This record gives sequence, C-alpha cells and structure tokens, in this order.
Amino acid sequence: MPDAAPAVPRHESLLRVFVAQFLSSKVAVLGLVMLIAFILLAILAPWISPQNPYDIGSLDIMDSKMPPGAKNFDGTLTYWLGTDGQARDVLSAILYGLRTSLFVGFVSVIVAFLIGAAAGLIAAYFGGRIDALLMRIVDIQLSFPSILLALILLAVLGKGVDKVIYALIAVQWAYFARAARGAAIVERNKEYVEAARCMSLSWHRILWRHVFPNCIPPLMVIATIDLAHAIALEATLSFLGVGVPVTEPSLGMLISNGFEFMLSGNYWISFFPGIALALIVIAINLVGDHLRDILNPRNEI
Amino acid sequence: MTETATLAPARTPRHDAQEAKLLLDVRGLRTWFHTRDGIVKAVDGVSLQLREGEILGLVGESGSGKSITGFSLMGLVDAPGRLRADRLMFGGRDLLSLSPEQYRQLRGKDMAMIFQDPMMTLNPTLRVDTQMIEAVLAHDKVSRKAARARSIDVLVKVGIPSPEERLLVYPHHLSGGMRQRIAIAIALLNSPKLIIADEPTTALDVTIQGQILFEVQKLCRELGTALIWITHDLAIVSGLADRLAVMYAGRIVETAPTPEIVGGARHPYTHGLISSIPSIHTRGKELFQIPGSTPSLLNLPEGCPFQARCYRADSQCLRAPPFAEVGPGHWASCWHQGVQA
Amino acid sequence: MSEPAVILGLRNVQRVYTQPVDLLSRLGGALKGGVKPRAVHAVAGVDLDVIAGEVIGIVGESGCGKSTLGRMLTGILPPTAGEIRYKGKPVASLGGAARREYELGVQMIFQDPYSSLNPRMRVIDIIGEGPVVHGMIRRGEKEAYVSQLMHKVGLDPSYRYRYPHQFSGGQRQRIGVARALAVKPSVIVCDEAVAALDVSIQAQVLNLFMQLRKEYSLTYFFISHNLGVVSHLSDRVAIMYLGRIVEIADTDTIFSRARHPYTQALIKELPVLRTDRRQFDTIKGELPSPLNPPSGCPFHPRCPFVMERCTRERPVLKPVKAAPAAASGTTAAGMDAGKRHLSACHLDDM
Amino acid sequence: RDLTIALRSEPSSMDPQFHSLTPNTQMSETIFDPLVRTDGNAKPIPSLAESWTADGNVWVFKLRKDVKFSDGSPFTADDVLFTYDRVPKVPNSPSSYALYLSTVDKVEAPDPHTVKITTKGPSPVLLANLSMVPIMSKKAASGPAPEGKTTVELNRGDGLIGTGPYKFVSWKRGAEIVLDRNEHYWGEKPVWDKVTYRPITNSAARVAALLAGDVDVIEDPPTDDLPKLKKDKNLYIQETPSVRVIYIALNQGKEPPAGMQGTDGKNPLTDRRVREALSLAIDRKAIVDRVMDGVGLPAANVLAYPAFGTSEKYSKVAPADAEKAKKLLAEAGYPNGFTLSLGSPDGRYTNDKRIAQVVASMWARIGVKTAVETMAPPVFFKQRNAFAFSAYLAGWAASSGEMLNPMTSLIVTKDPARGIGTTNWSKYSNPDVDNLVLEASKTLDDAKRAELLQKAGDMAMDDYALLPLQFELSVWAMKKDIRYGGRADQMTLAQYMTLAK
Amino acid sequence: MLSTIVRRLLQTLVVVLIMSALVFAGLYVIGDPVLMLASPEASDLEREAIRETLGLNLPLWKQYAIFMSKAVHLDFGNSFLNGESAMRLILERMPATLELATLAMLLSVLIGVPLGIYAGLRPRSLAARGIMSGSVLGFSLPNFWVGLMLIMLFAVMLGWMPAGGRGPVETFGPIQLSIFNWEGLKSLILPASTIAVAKCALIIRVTRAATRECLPQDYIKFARAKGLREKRVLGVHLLKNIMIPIVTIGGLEYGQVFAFAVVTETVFSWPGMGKLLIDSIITLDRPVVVAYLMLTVVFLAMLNLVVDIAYTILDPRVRLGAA
Ligand SMILES: Nc1ncnc2c1ncn2[C@@H]1O[C@H](COP(=O)(O)OP(=O)(O)OP(=O)(O)O)[C@@H](O)[C@H]1O
Ligand SMILES: Nc1ncnc2c1ncn2[C@@H]1O[C@H](COP(=O)(O)OP(=O)(O)OP(=O)(O)O)[C@@H](O)[C@H]1O
Ligand SMILES: [Mg+2]
Ligand SMILES: [Mg+2]
Repeated sequence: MPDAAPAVPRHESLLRVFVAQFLSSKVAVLGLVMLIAFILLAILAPWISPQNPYDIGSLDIMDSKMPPGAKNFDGTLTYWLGTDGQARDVLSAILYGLRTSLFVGFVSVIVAFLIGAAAGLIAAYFGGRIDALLMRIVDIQLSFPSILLALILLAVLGKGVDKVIYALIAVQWAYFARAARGAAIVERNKEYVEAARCMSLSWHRILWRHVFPNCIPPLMVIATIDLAHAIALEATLSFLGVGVPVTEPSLGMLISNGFEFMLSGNYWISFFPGIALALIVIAINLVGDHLRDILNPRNEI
Repeated sequence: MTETATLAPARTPRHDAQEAKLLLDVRGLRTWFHTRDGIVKAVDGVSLQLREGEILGLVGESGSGKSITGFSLMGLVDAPGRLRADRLMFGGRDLLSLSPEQYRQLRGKDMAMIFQDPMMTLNPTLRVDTQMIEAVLAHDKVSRKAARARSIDVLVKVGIPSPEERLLVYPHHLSGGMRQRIAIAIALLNSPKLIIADEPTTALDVTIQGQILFEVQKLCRELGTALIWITHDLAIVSGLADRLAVMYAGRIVETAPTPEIVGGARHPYTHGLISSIPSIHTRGKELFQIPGSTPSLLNLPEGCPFQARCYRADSQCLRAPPFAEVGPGHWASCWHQGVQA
Repeated sequence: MSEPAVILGLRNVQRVYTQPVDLLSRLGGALKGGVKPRAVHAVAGVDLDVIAGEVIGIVGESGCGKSTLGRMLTGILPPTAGEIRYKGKPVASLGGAARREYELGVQMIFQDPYSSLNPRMRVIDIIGEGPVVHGMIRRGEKEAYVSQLMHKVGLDPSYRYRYPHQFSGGQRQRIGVARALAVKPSVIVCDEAVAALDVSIQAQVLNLFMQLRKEYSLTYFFISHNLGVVSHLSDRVAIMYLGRIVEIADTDTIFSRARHPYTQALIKELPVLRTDRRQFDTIKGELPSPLNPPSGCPFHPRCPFVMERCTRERPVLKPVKAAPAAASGTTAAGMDAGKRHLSACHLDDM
Repeated sequence: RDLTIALRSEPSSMDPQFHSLTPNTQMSETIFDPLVRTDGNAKPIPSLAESWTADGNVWVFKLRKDVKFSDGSPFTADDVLFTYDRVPKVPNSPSSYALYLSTVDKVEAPDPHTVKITTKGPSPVLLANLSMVPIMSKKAASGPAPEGKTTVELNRGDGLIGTGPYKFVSWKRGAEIVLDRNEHYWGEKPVWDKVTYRPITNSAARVAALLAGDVDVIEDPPTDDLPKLKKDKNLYIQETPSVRVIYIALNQGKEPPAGMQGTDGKNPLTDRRVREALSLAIDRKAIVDRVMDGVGLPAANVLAYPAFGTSEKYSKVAPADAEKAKKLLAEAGYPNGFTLSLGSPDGRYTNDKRIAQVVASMWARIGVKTAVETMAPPVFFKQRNAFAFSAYLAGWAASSGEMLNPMTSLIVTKDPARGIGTTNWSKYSNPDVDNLVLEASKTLDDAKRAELLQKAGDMAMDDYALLPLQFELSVWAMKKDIRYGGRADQMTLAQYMTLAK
Repeated sequence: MLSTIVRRLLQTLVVVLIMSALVFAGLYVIGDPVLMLASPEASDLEREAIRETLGLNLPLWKQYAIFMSKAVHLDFGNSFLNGESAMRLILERMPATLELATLAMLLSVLIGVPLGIYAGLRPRSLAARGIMSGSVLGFSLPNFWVGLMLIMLFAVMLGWMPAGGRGPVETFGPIQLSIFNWEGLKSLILPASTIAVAKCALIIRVTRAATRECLPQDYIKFARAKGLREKRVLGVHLLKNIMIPIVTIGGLEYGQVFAFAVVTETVFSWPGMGKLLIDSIITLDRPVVVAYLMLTVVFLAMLNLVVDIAYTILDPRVRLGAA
C-alpha cells in the first residue's frame, strides 16, 4: 500500500453519491414517491380503473353528471369521484388521463431533449455559421406561438395523441438547444476538452463522450421542469381545443371539459382532474428542484 | 504545562511595557461549520497576540483555516459557521460581547480587511468613488465632498496616479494591481488600527506583487497600523513580517519572530514547508517533500493533526500536543518541540 | 551526433486573437467611421528550438502569451503565422498517421487539476482512453496498463475505478501526468502545472517530474510565472514579455548574468526566504495591454534605463556579445542552439 | 335605465351590408329597419313598409310616412333605392348581402312613399329576404367611394344612420358597443336609454359576468349551468325554440366513405334500413335531457312543427329502439355491425362534441363502432367538404323560418351550377324530392307551397336522408327584473327587452 | 453603418420573411377561410366570388408574393372578416395588451424580487421554503386554470372584481387606457394577476438564484468588511448585481406576455391583441394573423435589443469594455 488513506470501495460511484445526495431531502423523496406512484397508476390504469372510459359502448348517458359516491343505474359500480357529462367515471378517466398526460409529457420531453441537445452541442462546438444558423432557427421557433403551431400540425397531421406530441416537441426542443448550447460552451472551454484534443480524439468522440455527459445535469434540470411544463402546455392546448382527441382525454382535456360544469355546481368533473394535475406537476417540480440543487447548485433558475 | 499557564504573561499586556500595547488578544478561537456531512472544524483553537503596529505573517496551506481566522476576527463568518472563543479582545474591547451594530461600527473603522482576488473584491456595478465614499460615510458623519477628498488623499498614499480620474471609473477599467491598491485604500480610509490582508498578492504578477508589498510595508510603518498578512508563501512574508505564525489544520502550530522561524523552525511542518521551497539553489537536487496531503477538517482524528505526515511521529503524538513556549517569543505545538528541526 | 536534436522548432510563430467588439463601442466606432476588430497579438513572433531531452522554462507575467505558445506547440491551437516543426517536419503539412504521431508525441499537463480531468470519467478511462482509441494497447490490456502507469506516478492502482472528485489536488495532478504519459510522448508541455498546488504538494509533483524525465527521457516545455520553480527545474530559461521572448539562456546564466533589464528586475523580485526585513524596490508600472502595445521596445515604459531609441525601434533577439557561452562556442551559425544566450535590448548594442 | 348585454360573439362590422352574420344582423336590426320584418315565428310583419301587394313578379310596397332617421332627416323611397343599389357594390364582403336580392330584377320608386320591386320569377322568399336588408340613409351614407360610405367609415360610425330604435354611439373593438335611444324613432320607444353590448366569447366567463352583476343579459349560457341559474332567485331564464336543427348527415355515396370498415367494400349507409337503424339507435330524448339539460327539443324533421311547410307526421320523434335497430341491421346484412367515423366540430354548436360522443356510444350499442373525430371548426369544415368522415354532426338554422330553406340547402341534390344543395355533403339524392322542392320554390300560393314542402319533407324523412337530432332552444339569462321574449332566429334584440312588472 | 443594429434588423427581416411564409402555408393547410366567412346558405358560385374578391383563388405563392409586395409599402392587407386594415385592427388592440402585460410584469417584479431575495438570504428558513413551494405551484399550474379559479373566487363568489372584459377607459389621443381609472383598474387586476402568478414564480426563482450566486461573492463580503449597514449591502451592492439577470429574464418574459397573452385574454375576454389572434386563427383571418406575427417578431427582436442595451447599462463591464 503506497498510500495510507483507506481504499474507497469500488462501488462508491457517482451514482451512489448522487443517490445519497438525493435521498437527503425529504421533500424531494416525497415528490419522487408521488411521481412513481402516479406513473404506476398510469401504467396499471387498464387493470385497476373501475371502468374503461374509452369503451364508449359501456357508457350510459343516463349516468352522466353523477355526484361523487353515486352508484350506477343497476348498482354494480360506485362512482367514487362522480361521472362527467359523458357518463364516464371520473376516477377511471383520471387514471387513463394520467396515462395520456404522462405519456405525452415524457415522450415529448425525451425526444425534445435529444434533438435539442444534439443541436445545441453541435452549435456550441463548431460555433461560427453553424451556431448562428441553428440559433436563428431556435429564435424563430421561440417566437412562433405554440398554439398556432399546434393548430397547424393538427390540421396537417390530423388529431391524435402522437400529433400533440409532435407539437410539443416542436415547441420544446428549442429550449433544450439553447440550454445545451450554453452548457456546452462552458464545458468546451474547460481544460479536459483540450486534454482530449491533445489525445488526438475525433470531434464526435469528444463531443459525445466528453462534453455531452457533462452537459446532462443542467439539461436534466430543464427536463424535469419541462416535463411539468409539457403536461401543463398540453392541458392548455386541450383547453383551446387543439389538444388530444376527446376520445382519449388527458388530464388537461378533462379539466377543460369539466370547466363547462364548474359554475353549475358539478365541480367534481373538473376539480379532481385539476387536483391530480396539480399534484403530479408539484411532484415533478419537487424532484426537479432538488435535482437542480444537487446537480448544479450554481445555476438555479 | 497547560495553555493557561504558558499564556499567563500575555494576559496582562499593560505590564509588557518594553514594547507597544497589545492590540489583539485571541485565545482558543474555534470556528466550526455545522454542515450536512458533519462539523467542519475550520478553525479549532487558534491563539494569537498582536501588538500595535506589528506585522504578523499568517502562513499555511490551502484549507488550513487562515481566511476563516481572518473572517472570525472581523465577525464575518457566514451562516453554518459558529464562532466561539475563550477570549477575543481588540483594542481593549471584548469582541464577544459586541452587538451586531457595534461590531459593524468597528468593521472598516478600527479593523479592515483586504481580500485575495482583486477582480472580485470591488463591486463591478458601482463606480470606485461610490464604493470609497460609502465606506467613509458608514462611519463618519461628513459631507460627501469631504469623503471624496479623503478618498483622493488615500489613493495618493497607495501610489495611484491621477486619483481624481480613477474615482470616476468602474473597477473593470482598472488592472488587477490598481484594483488591489484601491481595496487597500478603502481599508485605510478610516485609519484602522488593524488590517487583515488575506493573500492580497497571490493573484498578482511578481512585479505587481512587489509594488504592493512595497506600498503596504511603507504605509504600516508610517501609520503605525498593525497588519495580519495571510499567505501560503513563506518566502513572500519573510521579508515583510515581524513575526510569523504557521497554521495547520485549523490551529497555529508554531509562532515566532521571523528570523527565528526561518532560521530555526521547531515544528516539523514548518521545517518541511521551508525546505520544500524550490529555488535556483535546489536545482538538480530532489526537493524535500512532506508525504501525503492535507487532512480533511471533517472528523479530524484525535491527537496531533500532523502525525500522519510527520517523520518524527511516535505514539506520543496520538495525544494533542500543547502549544508551548520553546524559546523567547517562540511557541510551538509539538511533543518534540525541544528538538530543532 | 555532435549537434543535439531539435525536437520542436519554432520560426516566427504568431498568434492573433480577434476579439469580438461589444455593441456600444462598435456603435461609437461606426459613427466615427470604420470599425477595426480588435486584435490581440498574444504571441507576436517567437523563434525557439526545443532540444530533445532538455527542460526549457518559459517565464513571464500574466497575459504575455505563455499558454498560447504552449497550446500551439501541442497542436490544439493553430498558429496564425509562422511555422512549427516537429522532428524537422513542418506540422502544418502533416496529415494522417504523421499528424497523429505528432499530436500524441507532444502532450500537455494543465494548470487546474480540477477542470483538466473529466469529472464524469473514471480514472481508468481518463488514462486509458487515448492508448485504446489509438490502438496502442488492446482493450483487455487497459487495466494492467493503467495500473502500471498509476503505480509509476505514485498513485495506488486500486483507485483506478474512482472518479476525479475522490482525489486530492496533488493526486489529480498525478492522474494528469499519467494520462499524458499513457500515449508515450516525447515532449510534455506543462502549463503552470504546479501553480495551483500547495508548497508541500508542489514539491512532490516537482520531484515526480524530475524522476519521470530520467526514466522516459522526456523533453519538458515548462511554463510558469514562478521563477523559483523554473529555476529549480529547467536547463534553459526563456523570458517572455508581451508575446515575445526577450531573453533566453541556460538557467545559471539567467540567474547570474541576466542582460535584459526586465529579467534583472524579475530576478530581483523573486521572493526568497530571508531572516532580515526586505527593502522592496520594484519596477514601476504594469504590463501594457497587448491590445495596443507600446511602440519600439515593449518594455520601454517601465525600463529604468530607457533611451530615446527604445521608444522608436524594437530591439531584436540576438546573441549577447560578451556572453561567455558565445565566447566558448564556435561560430554563430553552427553554434549549439542550447547554449546560446540571446537577449533583445538596445543596451546590448552599446 | 341602461342595459348591458353580453354577446356570444362580436359583430365583425357595423356596415349593415358587409357580412351577413347573426351578430352583425342583430346589431343592424337595432340601428336600422328593413322594409319588412319577421316576427318571433319568422312571419313577415310590416316595418318601414306599411303594407304591400304582390302581383306575379311585381311587388308594391307602401312606405310609412312619418319616419325620420336618427339624424332627423326624413325617410323616403330614395333611401330604399340607395340601399338596394349599394348592396352589390360593397367590396371584399366575405358574405355578401347580394344573396338576399338575388331574385330581385328591378327596384323603382313611383313616388316618395312607394317602392316597386320586380323579381326575376315568382319569389315566395322575397319578404323574408328583404327583412335581412336594412335601409340606410342616402344622405348620411353617400360618399365618394362607389358604395358611398365605406365599410371602414361605417365601422367608425361615420354615415351609420338608421331609422331603428337605437342609434350608434361607439364601438371599441373587442370591448364594447354602445347605442343610445333614437329620439326620432317612429315606433314605440324602447325602455332602455343606453344599451351596451360586450362580447364575451367564453361561455363560462359570460355566466360569471352575469353572476357578478357586470351585465344584465347574456346570450346562450352553457346548458350545464342552466339548472343552477334557474334556481338562482336573482335571475330569469328565457328559453325559446329556435329554427336551428342539429343533425347527423350520413355519407350515402357508392364507395364506402372515409373511416368505414368491415363492410366488404360496400357502403351500408346507402341502405335505408341501415339509416333507419342508426336513427332508431339514437335516444334523442336522453340527449336532450342529459347532454342539453333540457335545453332542446328532440327533432324528427329539419324544422320544428308547425313551422311553414312542416308536416304533422314528423312532428313527434319515434322512441329509440335498439332491438329493432339491431334487427334492421341484421336484415340489411350487418348483424355484427361495422365501423364508421363521426366527425364533429368542437365549439361550433352548443355541446356539439358531447352530442357526437353520446351518439357514438348509442351506435356502439347496436354494434356500429364509431370513431368520433372532433376538431376546431375551421379544420372541421374543410375536412367535411373533403368528405373525410363517414358521418358528421352539424347544425342548420332555417333563417327564413320555413321548410324551403333547409330543404334547398341540406336535402336537395347538390348542384353547384344552380346553387342548390350547397350544404348537402351527404351525397343524398332523390329526384322526386328535388322536383317537389323546385316546384315549391316557384309557387306563390302559400297553401299550395306548404303542401309541396310537406310532401318533400316527408319523403326525405321517410328516407332517413339525414338524421335530425334536436332543435336547439335559444336561451337568454338575465337579471330577474328584465324580460325578453326570445326569438326563433336566435337574435338578441335590445329593443324587445322590457322591465318586468 | 451601425453594424450591430443593422445586422439585428436584417436577421429580424429574415425571421419575418420565414415566419410569414410559414404562417401563409400553415393557415392554408388549416382550412378555407371562405367556409368560415360565407353564410352557410351561400352557393358555391357565391363562394367562388368571395374567393375572387379576397384573392384566394390565386395560387398560394402568388398570394404570398402579392402580400409581400404590398408589405414592403407597409400595407399588410385588410382583414377578411371585416375589411379593415389588419395592422390597424392590431394596433387598436395593442394598448389593452400593453397595459395588461405591463401591470402583470410590474406585479411580478414588485412581489417577486423581494420574496426572491428573502428566499435567497435565508434558504433554509421555513418562509423561504414556503415561498419556493408556492413558486413551484405558480410556475406549473396551467394559466387558464388559475384564471378560472380567480374568476370563481373574486368575481363570482366575492364579487369584488368584474369577471371579465375591460372596464371604462381614459382616452389619450389614439390610445385608450383603463389603468388610470379605478373601475378600469379593477377589471385589469384579475387578468394581470393570472399572468403574474406564473411570471412572479419565475422572477422569484431567478432572484433567489441570483442572490445565492451573489451572496458568497467577495464584493459582498468586502462591503460588509467596510462596515456598511446591512440595508446598503443588500439594497445597493446585492441589488445592483442581481438586477442584471432579473432585467434580462424579466424583459424577455415581458415580450412573451405581450406577444402571446392569448390564454389569459381568452379567459377574461380581455379585448387585447392575443384575443384578436386566437379569434383570427379560428376564423382563418390570414391578414390579421400574418400581420400580428410580423409585428410580434419585430417587437420581440426590438425588445431583445433593448434588453441587451439595458444589460450593458446595468453591467458596466459590458458597456465600456473597449474604453
Ligand atoms: N461555509 C463553509 N462551510 C463548510 N466549510 C467551510 C466553509 N467555509 C470554509 N470551510 C472550510 O474551512 C476550511 C478553512 O477554510 P479557509 O478558507 O480558512 O482556508 P484558507 O487557509 O484560507 O485556504 P486558502 O489558502 O485556500 O484560502 C476549509 O477546509 C474549508 O473547506
Ligand atoms: N481565446 C482568446 N481570445 C482572445 N484573446 C485571448 C484568448 N486567449 C488568450 N487571449 C489573450 O492573449 C493574451 C495571452 O494569453 P495567454 O493565455 O497565452 O497568456 P499567459 O501568459 O498564459 O497568461 P497567464 O499567466 O495569465 O496564464 C492575453 O492578453 C489574453 O487576454
Ligand atoms: Mg483563504
Ligand atoms: Mg496561462
């Protein structure tokens, strides 16, 4: 043993440190638990929800707008959270809506992350014209109203959950591109990149193996915030009538549908999905906030 | 030989008439940071005496607690840090009993501080005159005009050409050396009794460093200001300080008049520091090296903090050595203190 | 071979940075007509031969172009003018395998032990990536290879799966050394490689450098602003001022018989341990901005011996007449490149 | 007292001849008067014309003598000529008023108080059409442009002078339109001194504005809120049957339409039995009760009985009968049903997309799997015209209040050249019906015309040419001290609002 | 010649060109304006006639070319819906949006900055955690939902504010503002608060981050070492430095609010430009949509420029780097 210091066990990896740090905040752990619970509920929705709200044949219009706790016509089913205007069980609709919302959120954020990160890294690494070009595209993207974009995409591609995802990706990738570029410019000037260049490594190797992993933390932070944003944005699009199809309602769709009933006293149709949305967004943000604290304590917006 | 016994003479400074009055008297200063991972004992039992007009060089490696000692004296320890001391007297006042407002009035008036990085110490968004005048107005009820005039005086003293113009610019227009001079000028504005200089030349080039040292030395002599010069470079302070104190892991391990330290260090760490300085004379030879690296201040093991790296360490060192006088005005904290290193 | 092999040759190497000009000043410029992009002559023309096996120290104040020069040597940064030759061949014309051989042959050790190691890679990958990618070793041999290197630089090989943040500053610097050694370089450029280290650690790393030099017969290009460190390590020292070399000679000559007033001042400034109180007596003024360097001799505004001529005419680097090395040497042309004492000062002409 | 009305949509222009659109029309009905008006049941009643006589193609209108414009100038036949002359000259009109004068050949003024109109052929709809064209003041609306005062000028109130009960004061686009009582009005003075219209497109916001007391009357409160609004003691709700029918059109082309599956390349919708089955599957009463909260009437025809030209036969809805529907499907060869798509606009008609979903679930119960496709109205109409659905839900308002209008637009075979069947996007074509409707359109004798129309309507309904679902009730909610009788044409007219006793 | 501004303008011009082309194509694929405009009873011939009067019968590229050739002379065409100049319609609506956006941003900054500084100063205190959790909520709840809840609470249940619409206005030349009028201000408060909820959350976050970034800086410590009062340290030394990111982000957000206050204006029937945009999109009133987006692109670009200049004023390092 050349050195007196005790050998640190091999498994004390970054991941370990990261996990330990993450677990140090109770609120964040609570957020994570909530988030996982929501994800599980969403995945298991077809098996645990009392009714399949997509199966329109099983809906009976006579059961519409039942208050929470009411039973259905032949008493076989209790609507714990009531029913909506289409006689959908609100609880089931929330579970399925959760599925749509989370799916839309996750998929759009992941794809936007990948596209944006690639564009941002390339812009930062090469600079000059490529940078200018990519950033102008980003500018255009950012000054284009998302609602109009969504409407155009929906008109061109038709309605569908996947189309909403395209719209959200188109809106979001630009944020990632900007952030990735900012992070990559900082990283590019660090000495380890020069060291890698000294090693005569190819640019793509340097970019992906060296620079990119170091840009992930700030991007992860944006990703969590964006996830919450994507879900909220989808809800807004649905509110403006350019969101997911009525037959596959997301939480946002449920809220905006239910809003018509808000003043009439049938509060549950909109209220419970609203609570679900608020909870999930809060859970994501709690996790994201803490991630930001441990991943990049300096740059926390 | 307990601490109290050895330090007894210093506690009655008035009797010590052959030299100037005791300005600063610190005993058992402990500044601990209560962090999530545990308690970081950044300063753990520092004792210091400083007479009026005396220049003390505080030397130590990075992380040994030099800056925190300085901040503790200034009452500027930040949030998770907690300060305790057996005795903290400054100019006859007990700093431990001061209210925050009284402490504020003391800061910048009777004791001033200069920081390491001249690029960061001046507020980049405020003009130099604003930053100087506010320092005067914080302590004296004088007109802005008088404050400005005083600023110009002091700028001249620290050797800044055409000070009126310099007052009107933003810090970033000035070079590092200029900025450091302005920081020194700000420290001098209210004619403090003590200046704590925290590595003020580390970030500067050799030639500029020389200029700053020159100005500071001159001013302290002229104004009779006491100075604590914090640095990690023994060579720099050796030509400046009357007395040196060497810090290691949050304590002072040796203190003595400069010639004594340079010529006859008693602590193995001090000795190691001195002999590991590279120079033209060491060319071609292998440098003396202290093995290992600086210990973490978190959960430092019992006993002498240097034992793990010390060539003289033995079982005795598992107990903390006392800080004892080993010669006239020469104190060291080592079980082997009698032995000249 | 009577003449030592020149491994890296620099001929009038220059590097100009054009700085983007900020908005308002550009507006101002536009109103006055004509905006010149501001050009920094970071390196304004350096001629230098690095001899295989020597340690050449480069000293100068902050911003005088030391790092820029070092980066150009390693090939990270292309020079804007002039020529760099590696083993006699101009590197600009190298391609393919020859280019790679050059790039790997000149390695760099960086100042900041924190930012110079990729925080998301394990030590084994940091050290082993280069040799594996370039096929110097097979993937399976990586572990053994890295372990052996780590051992060599004084690191416990069992730490090879750790990440950089689990090491202290001195240990990190050793990782950087191992990384450079891994591709079997012949020249190592050390850019302030010990400046960030504490004195006690600095001594360890300096000793390591010397030990490795012997073992691998390395050539060091040692950049530092600390004359003490340079004097300890180097065979030859070049003093830079505002992008140019103003004096170059072997270490003893520089420290005993420096000709250039700037070098003399630097040596006087060199802090040394002493028991008496020192009288500081310094060069006035500061390093001028490379944006608008002074006319004539760049040092003239600070020079205690300034003459009228100095403000007009820039002195060129030329052999010092009375230099003993020159006297003992043969003719100027065939003179041993490593033994010449050159200086750029008009005082030499008198 | 002043009155504030929340409108469901803002007029696009103040020019009474620019854009034929309900919000515009109701505004010009208040500021102007036409020669003839229609009453709440779409019957022509005198307005600026005291009386009229028709003789073949020549109509003679006797004008009221004591009428003054709101600026005090007298109203004469000249103004009528000017008005009718201006109609085709209005540029860039997105929906021209020329439509209403298309049957007019010639307009003359034998004397200042008589107008003689010659039509191109027998024109039974002339009176209804003229009621859509309000009379402008020649003096005020003349100008250098070919059309006199331009639309832009009129929008600012320049030249916007009528004989109506109110006169224009100001229009802040998107915010409010203010009218003042016309002191020169020839008829009975309306109750309100000043009327302010505020466009509040979001229906919930409209209700909120009423509840918050910001406005006195709102148009079209959401049906879901009605039960609660009705209970509110501070409010009064007026429900009036309207001329709007909500229907489902079935694509009856030879080829299976878009979205249809499981039919072996045939289009089952061409089979009358299938159409009947689909109709029987729909429980219209449930839709009216549960989706519309009672704000509608189950529909068996394209216009509610006893409107002109409707027959008693289709005055009542046959009860839903899923069993019979399944039997019919089986007879037609689809015992297991098939799959089709049902398009619906989202937000064009009251509860449109919800009705579509409910219909889909009802059809699902007889085995016809239905994919509901709802979309924003502009997208929907484009898709509909491209035949992108197997069936679609839409609405039709018979603005003239009689059967000829819906029959011509919805049922008659599409013939772009003759401009008939314009909204028949179902490819339904029955020459017998076409002939009857054509004949009716040329018959001046009311009794005879009614009979022809009844016959044509019955034929179409026997055929299940399209499936009427419900007639919308027009609803107004107002403060309890206000009364409004409501109108079948769904217009909100301030002059007919009164204070409750 | 003023190269930066010119370059920015050129870039903006390119963006405007691309944007208008995109919108042209986009609206074309959404649907046929004539279907939305014409009376349902109109015959195909009549529709064709309308198409012809509006120039919609030409190929799309030709329509675009015609539009562009007019746009060069600052004529952006007339609204399909009401025949008025599209740009005029927009400008008419602009003051309403302007005052909404301004009040919203003002509220956010006035509330957000102090809260953010507090949260940055005492990051571990209960109040700071409360503020941050609140900002998470404000940040992530959909805007329309917040607006509706505010209406429910303050307009319907409490009856303190009007539920929507714009109150009485004061006229200043061609501009009408409701902010100088108590009744008008009342109708402005709810929609402004709706926007402010989200923006305030953002400002809190930015401020907190900047504060936390700034606090450990030497110059703050040096200010304290000078013996300055805490009020001056925070009020001058800290504030001046954190204003830099706040102004940058605040400025950009102001642009976003101004250009796309669509949702809020819809919920509150606020007669601003956003409402006009969504109405025009729904009726496919292309001239208005195109003119609107051209205007906002130019506006956003100008705002960026202003933010940059403000940035250089706030941060002297940027301003006089060359001097
Ligand atoms: N806020 C803090 N929280 C926790 N630990 C701290 C904090 N501030 C300082 N420390 C720890 O206190 C120790 C002493 O720090 P200090 O800044 O006094 O060192 P120094 O001797 O000035 O070093 P340097 O030469 O690098 O300036 C360090 O180990 C540092 O990690
Ligand atoms: N990427 C760059 N763009 C513009 N100017 C640069 C760049 N890099 C360096 N410079 C300028 O070039 C000059 C020389 O820089 P260099 O880093 O080579 O100096 P140095 O001698 O290494 O200084 P130090 O001792 O501070 O490291 C400096 O004035 C610096 O401002
Ligand atoms: Mg320090
Ligand atoms: Mg350097």
